[in-house]
Formats: sequence, structure tokens, C-alpha cells
Amino acid sequence: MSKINPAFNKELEKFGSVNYNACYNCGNCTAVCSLSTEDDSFPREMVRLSVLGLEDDIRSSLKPWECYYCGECSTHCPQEANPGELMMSLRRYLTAHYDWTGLSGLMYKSLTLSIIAFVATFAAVIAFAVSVGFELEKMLHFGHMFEGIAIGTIGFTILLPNIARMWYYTILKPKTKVTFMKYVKSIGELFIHMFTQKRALGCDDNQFRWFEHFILVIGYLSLLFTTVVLNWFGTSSLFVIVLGYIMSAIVFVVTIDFVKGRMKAKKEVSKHSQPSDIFFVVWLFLMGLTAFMVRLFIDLDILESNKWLYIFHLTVLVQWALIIVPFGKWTHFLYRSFAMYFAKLKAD
Amino acid sequence: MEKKPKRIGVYVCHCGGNISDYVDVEKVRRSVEGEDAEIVVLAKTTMFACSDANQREMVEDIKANNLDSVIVSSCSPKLHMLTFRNVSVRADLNKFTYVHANIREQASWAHSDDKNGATEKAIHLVKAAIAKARYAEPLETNKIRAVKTVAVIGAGVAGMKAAISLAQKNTDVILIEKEPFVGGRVAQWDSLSTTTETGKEMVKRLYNELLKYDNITIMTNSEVIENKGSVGNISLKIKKTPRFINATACHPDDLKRAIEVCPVEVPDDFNFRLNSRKAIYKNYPSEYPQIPVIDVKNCTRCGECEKVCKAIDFNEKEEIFEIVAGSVLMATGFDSYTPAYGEFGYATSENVITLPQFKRLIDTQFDKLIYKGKEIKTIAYIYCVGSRQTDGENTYCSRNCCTSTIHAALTAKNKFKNITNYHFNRGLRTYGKQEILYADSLRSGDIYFQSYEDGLPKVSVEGAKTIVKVNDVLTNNREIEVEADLVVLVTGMVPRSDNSIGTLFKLPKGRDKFYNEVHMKLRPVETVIDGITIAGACQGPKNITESVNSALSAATKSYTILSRGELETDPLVATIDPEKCSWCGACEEACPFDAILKVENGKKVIAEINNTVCKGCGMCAPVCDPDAVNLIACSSREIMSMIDALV
Amino acid sequence: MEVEKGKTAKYLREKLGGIPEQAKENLKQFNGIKKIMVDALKEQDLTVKQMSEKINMPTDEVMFYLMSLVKYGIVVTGEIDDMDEYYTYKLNK
Amino acid sequence: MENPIRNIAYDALVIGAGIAGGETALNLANTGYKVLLVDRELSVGGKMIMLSKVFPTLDCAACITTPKVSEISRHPNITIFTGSEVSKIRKVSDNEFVALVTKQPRYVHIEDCTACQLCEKACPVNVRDQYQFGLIGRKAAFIPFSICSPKAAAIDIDNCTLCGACEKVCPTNCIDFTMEVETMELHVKTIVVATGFNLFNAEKMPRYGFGKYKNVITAQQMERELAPTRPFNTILRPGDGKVPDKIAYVLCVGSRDASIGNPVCSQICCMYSIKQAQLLMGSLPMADVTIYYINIRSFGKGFEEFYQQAKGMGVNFVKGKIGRISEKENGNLILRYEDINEGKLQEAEHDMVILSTGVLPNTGIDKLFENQKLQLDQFSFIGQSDMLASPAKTSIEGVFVAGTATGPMDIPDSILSAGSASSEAISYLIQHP
Amino acid sequence: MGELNKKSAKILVFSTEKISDPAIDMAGLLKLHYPPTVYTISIPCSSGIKPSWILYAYEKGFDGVFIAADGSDCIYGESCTEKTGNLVSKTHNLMKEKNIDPARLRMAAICSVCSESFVKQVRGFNEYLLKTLHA
Repeated sequence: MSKINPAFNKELEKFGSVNYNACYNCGNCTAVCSLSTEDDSFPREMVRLSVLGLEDDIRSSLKPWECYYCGECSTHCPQEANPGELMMSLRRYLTAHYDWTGLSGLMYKSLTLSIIAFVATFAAVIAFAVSVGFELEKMLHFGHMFEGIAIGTIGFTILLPNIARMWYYTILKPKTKVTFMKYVKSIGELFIHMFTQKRALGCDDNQFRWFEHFILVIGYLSLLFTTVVLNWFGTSSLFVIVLGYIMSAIVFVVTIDFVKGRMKAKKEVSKHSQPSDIFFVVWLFLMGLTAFMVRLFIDLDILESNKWLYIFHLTVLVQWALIIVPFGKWTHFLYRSFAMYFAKLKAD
Repeated sequence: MEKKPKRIGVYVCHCGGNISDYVDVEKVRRSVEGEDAEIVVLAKTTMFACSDANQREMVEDIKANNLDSVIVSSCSPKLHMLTFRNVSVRADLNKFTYVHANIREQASWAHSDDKNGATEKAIHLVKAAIAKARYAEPLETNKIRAVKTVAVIGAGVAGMKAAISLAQKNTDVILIEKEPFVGGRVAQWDSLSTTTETGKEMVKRLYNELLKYDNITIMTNSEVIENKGSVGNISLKIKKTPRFINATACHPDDLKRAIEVCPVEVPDDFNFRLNSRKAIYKNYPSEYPQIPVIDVKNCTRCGECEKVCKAIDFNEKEEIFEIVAGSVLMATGFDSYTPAYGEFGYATSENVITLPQFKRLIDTQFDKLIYKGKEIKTIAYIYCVGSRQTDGENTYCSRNCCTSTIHAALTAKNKFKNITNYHFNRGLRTYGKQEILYADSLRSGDIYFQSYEDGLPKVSVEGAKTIVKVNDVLTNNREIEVEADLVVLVTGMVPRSDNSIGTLFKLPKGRDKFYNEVHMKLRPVETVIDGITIAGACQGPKNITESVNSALSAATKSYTILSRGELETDPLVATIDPEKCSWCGACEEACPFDAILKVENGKKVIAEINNTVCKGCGMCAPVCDPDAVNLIACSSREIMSMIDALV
Repeated sequence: MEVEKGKTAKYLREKLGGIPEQAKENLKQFNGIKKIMVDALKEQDLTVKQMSEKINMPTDEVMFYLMSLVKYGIVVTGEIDDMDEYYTYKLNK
Repeated sequence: MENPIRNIAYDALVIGAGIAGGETALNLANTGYKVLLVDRELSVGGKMIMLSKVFPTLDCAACITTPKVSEISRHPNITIFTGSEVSKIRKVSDNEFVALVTKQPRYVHIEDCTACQLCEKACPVNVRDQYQFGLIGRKAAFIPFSICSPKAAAIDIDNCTLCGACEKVCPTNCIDFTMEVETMELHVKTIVVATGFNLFNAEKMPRYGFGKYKNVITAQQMERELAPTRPFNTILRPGDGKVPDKIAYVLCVGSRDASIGNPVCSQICCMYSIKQAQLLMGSLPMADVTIYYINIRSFGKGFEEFYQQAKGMGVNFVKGKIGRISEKENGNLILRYEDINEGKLQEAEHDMVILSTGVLPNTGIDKLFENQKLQLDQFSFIGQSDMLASPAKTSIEGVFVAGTATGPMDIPDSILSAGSASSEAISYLIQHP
Repeated sequence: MGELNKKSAKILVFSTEKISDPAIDMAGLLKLHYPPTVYTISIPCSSGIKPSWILYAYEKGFDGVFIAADGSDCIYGESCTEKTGNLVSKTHNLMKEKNIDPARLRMAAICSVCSESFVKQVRGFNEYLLKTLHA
């Protein structure tokens, strides 16, 4: 017995859903989706659950994470009900829901709040710079320290609890029985998806998009590794320096293409971009570019006279680490991978 | 007596496989060609007997072979008997020499399971037709003068439109309405889909147009009680019930007061019994004709109204009018299905009403939707109540209710605040451009659930709440429960429960019990009774546009029948053999039309047939002991020779 | 202009200054295919599939030309195979 | 040579000689008016004359159209121009329109042709037959189809090689290549537009593979396969001549689909598909027929019963719109859909797929009217100026509309709307003598 | 024909042009099968059947005669039912006189859409006739 909640669509609209109420349940979206299978049929099921506002079912579902938004469903929807965008907004809704702090939801729903957060972090960085008297060495040192501490803190206090919450909603609460051995055996799934996004290959819109995405993930993770572990800005190892250059270049070059797409909004996937989507790609671009420039300025030995560049880089970095990673679109990267893992656990 | 043998031509139709797939048409052809070679001088098969090419060929054959009579063995005579009679006429044969054999509906289709049997039967049927053709003689048709007047029965939109259209064609119209007011169902609706005009405004517009034509006589509160004669000359007796109000002496304010003082309260049928009205009443202020009426059945004659209004006159008497019309156009409309006691909580739950009631409710409420003192926020609509029944008689789809419901739901949503609509349907049927309305409704947030006939929604009452449960096809058959303030049963269209007019005119009904046309595509507004056309929803569920289209079609047909001022009728009447007859009066007694006269022919008193009155039913034939009566074309010798051929 | 009845095609040919290239090409192609198909059927009765393999032409095109030849009475439909799936076609003798 | 311009006057001009136009012409002619009936095809009868049988009675379409057609063609008050188009219409006064009609040369004198088919036999050309929707060939000298009217040969000049073979064999010398385009200026008092509809071009939905996969055909083509004068003389799939035994109907191809620009329901596809399914079950008793639908719209008189009858006969009805079709090596087709009843994505293999394509407006009619505007509705069908009370009236006084020119309609409704247009036209003629 | 006789009895049906004939036609349309040795002669009204015709049919070899009567739907008036009843009882008497089983004449009202009822009637009649006549 299910009680329905028609008011749910108002809630979902705040997460960016468009017109999904128009659905007349023909199933065309499911049928054109190349990722949909007999055992895993979507997006119509999610559209229907959203129309009826069956929140428990939505929260326990992993299907929103199984969609990589090629946009075919929306292109061919006879009612122009935008199932693809609904899946996107469900991902935002779920992100907000998994987040114990509640900040994700607030920022998705309110652009003002997001801007305030960005301004506040910017102010904090400036304040810090003032406190150290704009001393480059100190700032560089702090920047490196910050990266490590932020990863650890955000990871343990926000991301990990949120993943646990996701696990609770999707596995524990629906009373799915999973043996410990299965947890162990299936763990490979998590890493494969995290690093390759293998599933997106199934999207038949274009393989190039997957490739770009793949390169970007590899580039981003390697850049993270290069800066945090190998201390790119501080190192003198030529190998590390060149590696950092390559990785940061990959990040900003690939993101340029993504940003262009968002701006043109021609393809289905980018027709209904939300601020959070734009922040994500723009900040990623800025991260890559400023990191590249910082190291370049270090190598050219002109960073000292261009401290503002590093302050800018640090601001981007701090905003990325404190806003976008824990409460923004970055989490999708994590949730998707875990969704694949959990799906594997649920299978059979 | 025997003249030279007739020359008969026989055509056996393939009907493009409809016949030839089951009946060996070539065998049929051979068997008639062989055995009756003397008289069957020509026997052919043809792909489509009714095609233009074959018709041309028939005309040539008749002339070239000097045929006296042709037989086409094809589909039911109801379809193409007239077609081939006309072919005979074009070849200068008398149309009554033509004989038709039905080897499709009564052979190939009926026995598609037995090809040999079907072929054998077809051979016999064709032989029987040959036997009949042997005696088929040229006959003169009776000519009658047609009265250029059409009686239109029912003054809903269909009847009103038909009347206007006929009047425009210089035809006299008598528009007869049983109710005291015109407008029918459309007058009951305010908002209509596809237009900004309300139903009442539309009725007003049509009524004002009616008044423009001198050749239209409007008779409200009137009923046809007798019907005599036939096409071209139909006499009708009309009973007009008085309004008991003298229209000329009527002052509107006085009448208003008269209504106020009337102590009688009866359920208001105009508002589908949602409220009550007085015994002297008008359904709505701008209703036509603009004179109230006293409902005699419920009036107690207390005299209160007379005290305040001079116009009231209880001395008015019922009047009987006799009119003559050339054709009758039926536009008697439909009833809304009344759910059975307890059907989806009808009559057992106080929050359950029907769609027409709901539409009246929205029209009569402002700002807030209140029903039985409670504000309504969530509404559940249950579709197909009384339509598409699997365990009831109404197996048909009522065509209109999906669109009508969605329109009502959207109207409620726009008129009142915070309305939530739940639609429990069995597959939406917003055909054509009406689909846009469905899309609009979805976009506005209305929620649809679907079930099949084996899982209809269930309505139950829990405290003040009415609960609707359904296994929703659209959500993997999951059981869904909805709380509703009001449940609206989407009742379909059913034939008028009072069918006295249909009985009076002997109108045949179809499987769905609505009046039946001769043929849905060939003669869609004509009935088997010559001169009687049907229009609007008395023929089956229709929306306003469709009703008006059929009304104008029927008007065209009635006009075509009468426009020439003269009509031909079949001369297939009874005949008396003066040798055998010695007047006993049995035939006179049997005749339902007073067509038998007692005459003296010089030698003795015998019976004689009045050809213009006789309708050729043959009731006089079996009662004649000396066997002096026969029907032309159905005489004993024809029937017996057909029996010979069929054995 | 008076043109003798029964010889009006010549008139139009002259007026247009020849025959449309496309029509000529189409006729040539059809005559060629007709000959190949008739020759193939002289050897044995064939289904559409078999014909396709034999004359190296896609089955749907074989279908179109073969059915046209059936319509014109050059080829007739023969037996259906054991699986009730494919008819064979043969020359009309 | 200059085109001779003929000046002729009629009471009414009916544009389009399909079932609605024909019915209108008959109604007007039967009440004594002189009617000119113009159609751009070589035969009158419109789309209906090409059908096999009609729902829900399963009468053969020919049995209903041909007698009407023959009545039309024989009526002393009706003049028919086939192969002709109205190119311009100007309203000059309350009861006068001037219409320019262009008549394409048929290269055959209709009145002399006996339809002996000798020219057809003699013609060496073979091109795709438009009246069989390309399933089979025809000659360049040809009789359009067996029940066409006027029943006379025509020359397809674009494909003719001007060899003169047809002329040589013609026993009545009715073939005449000297014919030219004729242009006529007509004076009429009223006009009825009955220009019908177009069917959606399924090639515009590449995901269904029509045009690419040869065993995906349209319902219009299947209609020909089922008709008495059918191209293959039995039901075969056009890809390789196999007798199909697992047939699928895909509904709402080009209807109820905003993504291709037509959100309207075509209101006839459900029923004609159910009809064809019943006919297929009759002629191929071993075959499986599945209809993939969104909602079955069996709303008319006897329609629901007809739908139930099809279910009883064993036609499968599956709720779910087909998303994609792909082809297997053997020409069979894989249909991808969500079975809504199960809520699951499914794939089904069929050996023949029929696309039930929807009804689209026949565009461009409004362009004919020169000095007054013929209003269209939001879907480009002809607008009804008073849709509820006078459905046949258009934005121009004296111009009426019948049949599917105003939107999708089944045959009974088309005939009723023709009766309605006739009524308005007769009233107009009486009121504007 | 001998073969057929074993399967089905020969039945002559008197139907009426406007009421029962459409029902019999519709039985064909709906492919409701009945024995092919059921033949129909259509007349305007069932109350116009002469008993002599019925007797003639038996004489010529029909096993049974079925009157598909108009019933109350008759377009010529309500007296039809009564009159048809009268002629049937008159015929029954004549049959008894001639030693013909009166059960070989049956009558039922068949309305214009009573296809199923018609088919049921003639099938039942056929079974009865086969049992009694060809046992």
C-alpha cells in the first residue's frame, strides 16, 4: 500500500526538474535508453515514482546513479517531459538527502546561499593572506597543508558519513540481505567504476564524451596525487613537474570543451544546466589553469611578483575543497561509484 | 398464360475475396448456367459487382442480350439492392425486375468454417433468386406529393441546428420539445472545451437564430403521441402541456415573487438533484422561452403564486395539435448513466457524485468548492462508470467522458484554489485534438492511475474520508491509496430511459440500444423507416461538434427527400383475386392501416386494396380462407418456387 | 498543328528533342534485370533468397522485380517450402 | 502553343474527391446544384478507395466507395476533373468566386478509353507503382488501379520513353501525346474544401528504420497487401518474400508525439491496426500478431466491441511504445520497449513490423486564397470559425470544409462532416441566389 | 448432399426484411456459424406467412421451418406478435392433421441485433431435428 504525495513535485522543482508531470507513461524513455535493462528499467519508473511522490522508493533507489545522461530519453520523449533532466534532479535530491549536514540541499535550492559561501571562503582566504602578511612561502606551505587536511577532514566528517547514509537508505533500510563475503567480493566494482566510469561507455550518444570524462577523471585524480602527495609546487623532481604540467593541462583543456557545451546548451544534457553544474566545470577549469600557471610562474621565477595569482589559486582550491567537493556536484563521482557497488550487492 | 421464357442474367460477385475465399464462385456460376440454361442466358463472375466498371458492363450486357431481368449474388440487399436496381433502370429495365441474392452475410461469412456447405448454400440461394426472377414483373411506383415540412423532435443543440438549417432551405419546420425549455443537455453546462462561449450562451445564440425564421414553429412542453402515414405525408398528433402562465400578462417581477412564495420543494433535475426547486420554476435566469412553468405533477394548487402574480392561470388546458410533415428528424438526445446502488460507493457514501452533478456543482459555486457544507480540495474521478462494462450491458465506450472529465477537472482547478485531481481511468481516450487537453492536464499536475477491467478501483469510507484504492498499471500494479474529499463517477451516455417516441415510430435499436442507422457509412443518418432521420446523441455518444455534424447531415437528408415535392414509393402492396374473394371481412380486420375497402364490382361484394395506404405488410394474406390475397413480389407462386429451388 | 493519330509519341519526342535520360536508363536497367532473372529461372525454380544469391542482388530488390514479373505474367508463383515460409517462383510456360 | 483558357460556371466547387468531397458533391448534386469536383490524383475516391476493409463492420472499402464513386461519376449534375489542381481562388462578390484550375495532361482521352489494358501490356517500362505504395512495379502506360474511376489508362510522362508502343496497340486510338496542360478560369458560387490529410513520413523517425529495414512497412502498405487486388497475391514481407508469422504493429508513429511536432492523436490508427490484425489472423491463421500501444482509442460506435473481438481472436496487445527497432541478419527485427504492465524493458523479435503512421494536415490550401485569408488552426489543419455550432464554416464566408481537412477523423465522421458542409453550402446557395 | 444431411438438418427460415434479416446478416458479419443447410426467405412481416407455404416446405423435403418473427419490434404495428402466433397455431393444427410433428415448426422473436439468439435458436433446432429425424 502506497500513499502518494503530489506536493513532492514542488520540492523536486527546486532541484531543477522540468515538466516531468507531462509523462503519459508510454515507456519510450526506458526503451530508447541504452543503459536500461530488463532487470534495471529506467527512467520511466523514476518519473512515475516522482509524479506520485513516493519518496521512500526514490530514496532507496540506485537508478538515478545508473543514468549517465546521454539525453536520448529527453530528445525522444513524445510529451517533452524531460526524463533525463528528472534523473539529474533526482541525483541532486539524493545528494541533498544523503548529506547529513543538510548544506547540499540548501545550496542546490538557493543560488544566493551558494554565492554567500563562495564569497565567505574568498574572504577567509584573504583574511589568511593578510594574517601571514602575504608571505608567499607561508601561503604555499599552508596551501599544501590545507590540501592534505581538507581531504582528510572532509573525507572523514562529511563524505564517509554520507556514503554510510547512502548505504543505509539503499541497502539496510529496504532490508536487503548481503553477506560479508559479498561485500568483499564485489569491492572491485567500486574501483572499476570510480576510475573508469565504464558504464557510461554503454551510452551510445558518443564514445568521445566518455573518453573526455575518463581522461578528466584520471587527470584530476593524478593532479590531486601530484600536488598533495608529490608536493608539485614544492618539488624539484623534473618528472613530477612535467607530470603536474600534463595533468593540470588535461584538466583545463578538457573542461574548456565542457564549459563550451554548457554555454551553448545545444545538447540535451546541457539544455537545463543548473548553477551547481556550472560551478563544477568552471571551478575544475580554474583549478587546472591556475595550478598550471602557478607552477609555470614558479619555474619562471615570477610568482613572487605575482602573488595574487597564488591567492586566486588558493581561493579556487579552498572553494573547491570546502564547497564543491562536500556539498556540490563532485560527490556524484563518489555516489555513482558506490551506487554501482551497491547495485552489485543487491543483484541476484 | 405462360409467356415466352424470361431472359435472365446472373452475376456472382467475388467481393474481392469476401465471398470467393469461402464460396467457389465459379462453381456457383457453372451450376446456374447449366441447369437453367433456357432462362439464364448469361452467368458471370465479377471481382466487385458494385464497381463502376461492372455496372457499366451490366448495362451493356442487358442491352446486348436483351435481358428481362438481372440477379446479382453478392452482399446483403441492405447494402446494394438499390445500386443494382438503378443499374437495371439505366439499361431501360423496370427496377422491380431486379432480384438480389445474399451470398455474403448469409453464405460465405456465415459458413466460413465450411467451404463446401457455403458453396452449396450459395448455389441454392442463387437458384431461389432465379425462381423469384421468373415471376418478377415491371411495376409502376406510386407517386405521392411530399409535404415540405420537417418535424424535428428534440430541441437540444442537434435539433435546433437542424431546424435552423432546414429553415434556411425554405423548408417549414416544427420543432417539438418535451421539456418546457429548449437547449437540452448543452444548456446544463457552463464551460465548454475548445471555446470561451458557455453552453448557455450557445443555446441562447441558437435560440435567437431560430426566432429569425418565420417558417419555424417552436413547441415546448409538447410531445408526439400519435404517428400515422408514411414518408412525404406523416400525420403527427402533438400534446402540448400548458405552462399555466399567461405569457402576455406576465410581469417579470411578479413572476419572481411567485417563485419565491411557492411552498413546494422538489429535487431539481436540471442540477441533477443536487438541490431543489419550486413547483413553479425556471432552470436558470436566461433560459428560453423566458417564461417560467408550473410543474403540474408537483404543484399542490395552494394558490400562493396566484395571489402575487396575475399571469398565473390554472384554467389553461392541455392542447392537442395535428400536424403533417414530410419527414421526421429525431434528435432526442441521451441520458446520463445512473450508477447502481453502491456502485463505487454511489448513494452509499455521501462524498460520491456523478460527473454531470460535479459539472453543475462547479458551475454553481464560487471562490470555494463546497459540497454538503465541506470544502473540497482533493477530487478522485473514476472513469468508465456505466461504459465498457464487462459484467453489464453497456459494453460500448461512451466516447466523450474522458475529455469531458479532464475539462471539468481543469475548470475546477482554475476556478478554485488548491484543487488536486486524481484520475482513475482505464486508458485515456482523448482522441484527435482533445489530446492537447490531456497533455495540459498532466502538465498542470493532475495525476492519472490506470486499471484494467479486472482490477477496477475500490471506494471505501473511513470516518470522514473517502478512500479510493487501485492496483495501478502504471506503477507496476502497485496498490495505491488516495484520500479524496469528493469522488466523481464518470458516468457515460446511455439511451433515453423513456423510449416512448422510439416505440411510436418503430425505430430499430442497435446493440448498444441507441437508435440505429441503416448503414454507418452508406446511410449514416437514415433509419429503416423511410423519411425518418436521426441526429445527435440519440444515435450513440457524440460531442457537440459531432452532434451538430450529424444534425446537419440529417437535415440535408430530410431536405433532399422533400425538395422535389414528390416522392416515389414501392408498389409492393397486397392484391386481391376477385375470382376467389367473396368478402368475409377477415382481411379488413387484419389490416392495421385501414387499407382494405369493401366494394361491389358489379357481380359481387369483394375486398379492394387502397394502394396508397397499403404498406405491403401482408398481414391480410394468411387470414384469407379462400387464399385470395397475395403480396406483390411475395406471392404464393414466388415463395413456393423459391422453396422448390432451395430444397 | 495536325498530328496523325497513333503516331503522336513521335511528335512529343521531336518537341522535347529526345527521350528523358532517366527514363531511358531505367528501362535499360529493367530489361537487363528481367533477362538475368528469366535466365536464372530457366535453370530451376527459385525462391527470392536463392535468386538473390544466384544473381547477386539484395533480396528486397529481387522481390520488387520478381513480383513485377509475376504481375506481368512472365513468372508465376510455385510451391511453398516445407516450413511454409518461402514460395518458389517459376517461368510461366 | 498557348493554353486555352476556358470560362465555365458552376454552383459549387468541391476541392478533393475523397470520401468527404465525393459525399458533398453528391448531396449538392442530388438537390439540383451543378458541382465541379476537382482532384489532383488520377482517380476519385481519395485514400479510402485504396483500403482493404473498413472497421468496425469489416465491409470491404471498395463495396462502399465504388458505388458512391460510380454514382458521382454518372451524376448529370457533377463534373469531375482528375489530375487537376486548383491554383488560385479569388472572392469577387458575395456569391462569386473565381478559381483557376490547372489540368495536367493524361495523354489519354478518357471518353474513348475502354480500359482494355493493351497499352499496359505493350509498354516496356517498369517503375514503382505509387498506388501500391512502391511494393511492386507498374508500366508507364497504366490503369491506376483496378477500381479507379474514371477507369481509363494514363501515361506517366516522366518515366515514358516515348517509344509509341502503346499507341500502336490502342484499339480506340485514345492515346494522344499532343495533349497539353489546360488552364481554366471557373466561376463558382460556393466552395467546399475537402482536401483530406497526409500521412506521417516514417523516415522522419530513423530509430524505427523505415526505408532502411525492408521488413518495416507502413500500415498503408499493409492495407494494399490485404486488399483484394493485392500486389503479392498473398501476405509476404517485402524484404525477401517470406510469409510472416510474427507480426508487430507499432502505434503512434508520428502521432501523440511532440518530439516530432505532432502532439495530436490521429484517432484512426488504433482502429485500423486492430482491423488489419483481425484480417491478418484471418489470412494467416498460424501467425502471431502483436499490437504495441500507449492507449487503445476505440471510442466510436461498435469500436470497443471490435477491440474486444480482436482480443478474443488472440491478437496480443502490449502496453508500451516502441523505442527502437534494429535488424538481424535474417531480416527479422528486434523491438525494444518497456512493457508497462511489468514495468520492465523488453526486447521482442518479429519478422515483420508495421508502422501505424499518423494523420498530418495537407498543407498549402490556405495559400490558394488570394484576397481573403483562410485561417488555419494551431496544427495547420483548416480552422473552424464556429467549431461547435457550425463545424463546416471557415474564416471565409461561402467557403466550407468537409472531412479530415479540419483534423483527424474516421470514415463515418468524415461522411457526417460532409453532410454538414453540404447543408451549409445548400443554405448558402439558397440565401445568396 | 447425403453427407450433409447427416451433419445438419434442412431448415427453412422465414425472416423479415427490416427486423430479423439484419440480425441474420449480422450473424454472418460476426462469423457466428450455423449449419449451412439453413436457408432464408425474406418477407416484409412475419405475420404475412401463409400456412400453406410451410406445409409446402415439408412436402418438398425441408426438415424444419423456423419463423424469425418481428416480435414487438415490428414496424407494422403491435398486432404482429399476436397474428404470427395465430398463424403458427393454425399451422400446427394443419400439421397434426397431416401427421407432421408440430415441433418441426418453431418460432422465436428475433430483433434486429439478436444475431446470437438467432444462431442459438437454429443450432438448437438443428440438433433437435437431427435427433428426431435421422436417429
